[in-house]
Amino acid sequence: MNFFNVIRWIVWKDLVTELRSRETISSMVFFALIVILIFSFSFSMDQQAAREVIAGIIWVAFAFTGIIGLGKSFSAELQNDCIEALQMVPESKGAIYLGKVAANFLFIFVVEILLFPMFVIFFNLDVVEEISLLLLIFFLATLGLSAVGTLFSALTVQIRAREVMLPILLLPMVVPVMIAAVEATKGALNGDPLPMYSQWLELLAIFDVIFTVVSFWMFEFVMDN
Amino acid sequence: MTAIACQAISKSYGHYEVLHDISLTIQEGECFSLFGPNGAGKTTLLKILATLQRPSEGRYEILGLDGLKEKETIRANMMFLAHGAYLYDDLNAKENLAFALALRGQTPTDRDMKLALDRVGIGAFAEMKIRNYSAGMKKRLALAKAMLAKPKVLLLDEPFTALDTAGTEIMREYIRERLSENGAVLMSTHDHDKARPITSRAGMLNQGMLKEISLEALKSDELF
Amino acid sequence: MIIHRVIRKVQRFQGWFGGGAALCIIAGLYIGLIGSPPDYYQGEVVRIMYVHVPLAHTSLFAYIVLSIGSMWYLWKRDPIVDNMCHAVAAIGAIFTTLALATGMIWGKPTWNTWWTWDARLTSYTIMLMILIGYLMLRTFIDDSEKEARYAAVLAILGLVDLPIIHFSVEWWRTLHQPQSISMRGVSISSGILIPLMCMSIGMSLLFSYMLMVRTQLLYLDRLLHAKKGRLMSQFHMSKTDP
Amino acid sequence: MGSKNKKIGIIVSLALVGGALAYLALGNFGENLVYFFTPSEVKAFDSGYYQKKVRVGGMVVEGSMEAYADRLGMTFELTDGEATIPVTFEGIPPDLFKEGQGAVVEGFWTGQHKFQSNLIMAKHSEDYMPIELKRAGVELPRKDFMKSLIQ
Repeated sequence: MNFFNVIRWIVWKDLVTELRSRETISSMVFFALIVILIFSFSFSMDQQAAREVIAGIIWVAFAFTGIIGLGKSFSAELQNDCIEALQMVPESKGAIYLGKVAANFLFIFVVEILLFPMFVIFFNLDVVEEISLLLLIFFLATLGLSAVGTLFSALTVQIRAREVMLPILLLPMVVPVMIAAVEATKGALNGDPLPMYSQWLELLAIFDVIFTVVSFWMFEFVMDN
Repeated sequence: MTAIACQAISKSYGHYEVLHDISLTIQEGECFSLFGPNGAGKTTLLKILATLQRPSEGRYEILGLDGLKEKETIRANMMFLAHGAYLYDDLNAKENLAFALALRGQTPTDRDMKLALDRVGIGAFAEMKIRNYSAGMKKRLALAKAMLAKPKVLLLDEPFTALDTAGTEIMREYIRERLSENGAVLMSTHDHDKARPITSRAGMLNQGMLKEISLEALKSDELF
Repeated sequence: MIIHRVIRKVQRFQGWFGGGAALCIIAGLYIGLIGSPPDYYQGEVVRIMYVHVPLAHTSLFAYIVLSIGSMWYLWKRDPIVDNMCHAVAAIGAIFTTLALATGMIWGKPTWNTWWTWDARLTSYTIMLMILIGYLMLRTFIDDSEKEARYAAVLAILGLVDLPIIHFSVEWWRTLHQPQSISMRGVSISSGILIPLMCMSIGMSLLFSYMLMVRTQLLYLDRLLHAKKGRLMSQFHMSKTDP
Repeated sequence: MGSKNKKIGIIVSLALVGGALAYLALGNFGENLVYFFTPSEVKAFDSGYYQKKVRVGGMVVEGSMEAYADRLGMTFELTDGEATIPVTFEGIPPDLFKEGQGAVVEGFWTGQHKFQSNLIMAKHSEDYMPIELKRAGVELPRKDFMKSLIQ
């Protein structure tokens, strides 16, 4: 079926161009490293104090880094007006949406995996036991971020002041993701028993489902007149 | 059969009306050339017919399909060679062709792609990244894409810019081939010398208004 | 189209809405600030409620109107519905800001805090941010059809988001007191209820009046632009035509 | 997308969103997402909650308020009708903080089963009535505070 072919080709194209240019991931990683360094300069903390705020710091860094990647996702389509070719695809625009979400999710998730050891080193975290749980939290929250972010990336890239408008529109929408991700990460880093914060994971999953579906249908109106 | 029919199309951006009350009919096997000074609204009209923009007023049909409702079927049978070549800088020529056609639901074989690239004269650069291509080579690659797609309706925005004499001849030959297979072509250009040999009808777009002109008038330079 | 007929019918009574709003708000303010007794627990501070509660209700209503209008626009693509959405977003942003400000002034003497990230406060703040983003977005697009489409998408996403935000902060048991008038009955005595009702009706009428005037304004503005563009291009045409 | 595939898409979407919403509404996990805990819940806290900043809401027990003689602050008791916990508070309480009224306090539940707080927020109910009526003993149809505590 062509619908799934389009998804596959979009993911293939984004991965191949990224592997050849390495623009998105390298700029994301270096940006995030700077954010981490600035945070660790501005709070010189002992381990106990770090526990209270580290979850927030992690997600602020990941959200800003994610916005860089999401912005690049569609601004790359502006070269040679490629976005018009995507608009003229004789197929539901949802296929392009799903392909882009998959690629964006992959980029942001890879960057998070690369960066997390930096947090562990700079803030002296002890994470060995909770690592699989943390990965699950990262997975769910990143999915939510890219589900909404891909839609807004496609929307803002077609207007003026696009670099400013992407965070202005996106961040208020992902407030639930940020709250739930911070609370769950805090719980996992504290070593709390899972039932104390499992509802945040459930909330993340529910957000992912609802927003992927709604953005899937709304993408049609963003890419097509 | 009518390939393109638009009725009373208007388009405005904020204070400015770019297109005013455009009506135009193009039959299958016809090549309509659209002339006009810069900023006359040629590209806007093409983008509306390419289903990229919605007109502020009016409606249009392509191959008898409503342009506001049956966009997906129209797109499958139409190709728009725009000012931007729709190519990715980090992919090579073959990958660009494969990707663009896959989005249209077509899967050309490696041999087909090689043939098309040879035909437009860039077969030797098939494995080279587009980033290093010149503007004329990009235009030729876009033409190769259209050759593989074989659309019933072809929209061309300034098809001869950046092309050398040989490239212009390849482009014209391709347009003749589409016309002989009962396709319809609408192109915007300001180069009447290059366009005249293939034009069946012509129109002048000025300040958003369209006026049809005779082929004889094309030959005299008064209009331009 | 039916919406045009409805608008034309309702607009005949526009003056009644404005007059009614003025009457109700003047009466409500007089009874509320001078005529009504202080509350047994909060004392004089309770009078802020006469402004805060109607503002909060109206701004929530404004967002509901905005999201229904946005869905309608995406469905029917009727430009006047988009004018209505644009109008309601601007008015809604003003009402939401005022509701938050009066809420803070009420919160300090009663709760002992200007602000807390309680469910209702958080969702109202995000609602204001979405409305401001909505109004900003509209200024950055030249093509009015695209502007209407994108704005509608943003409003619908906000509609889905706001309940989840409300939920993700706290589900129940919040610092904010529950609604006084609900299915379970009325828990306000009549001396306080009368000015509150007066103000609520007045504020809703004021909102409707502002909405009508502003929708009309945006609609006429659009017609004017179209006319102007047409005249300009005809003028140029007559100059260049041999 | 053909109209048949579109139909499948709509059905799948509705099923997914419907399922998520149903889980949200019917699942009981909302119970844990509270702005404040009740005294009964605080009493049942295990050691995982010690030294964590939490908020507790309840009624201030009549006659339990005792101000410190030497410094700012006081002790009082907070109840939800079933359990009662002792609270120590340092600072200046709000004007509306009175015995027999609702309050939300922020602080730590210590291992010695005392609540240490440094922020009191007065919670008022959704009941409004003039002071004369209250003095005359008129009661509103429902009990004042508890209904806004447990909806």
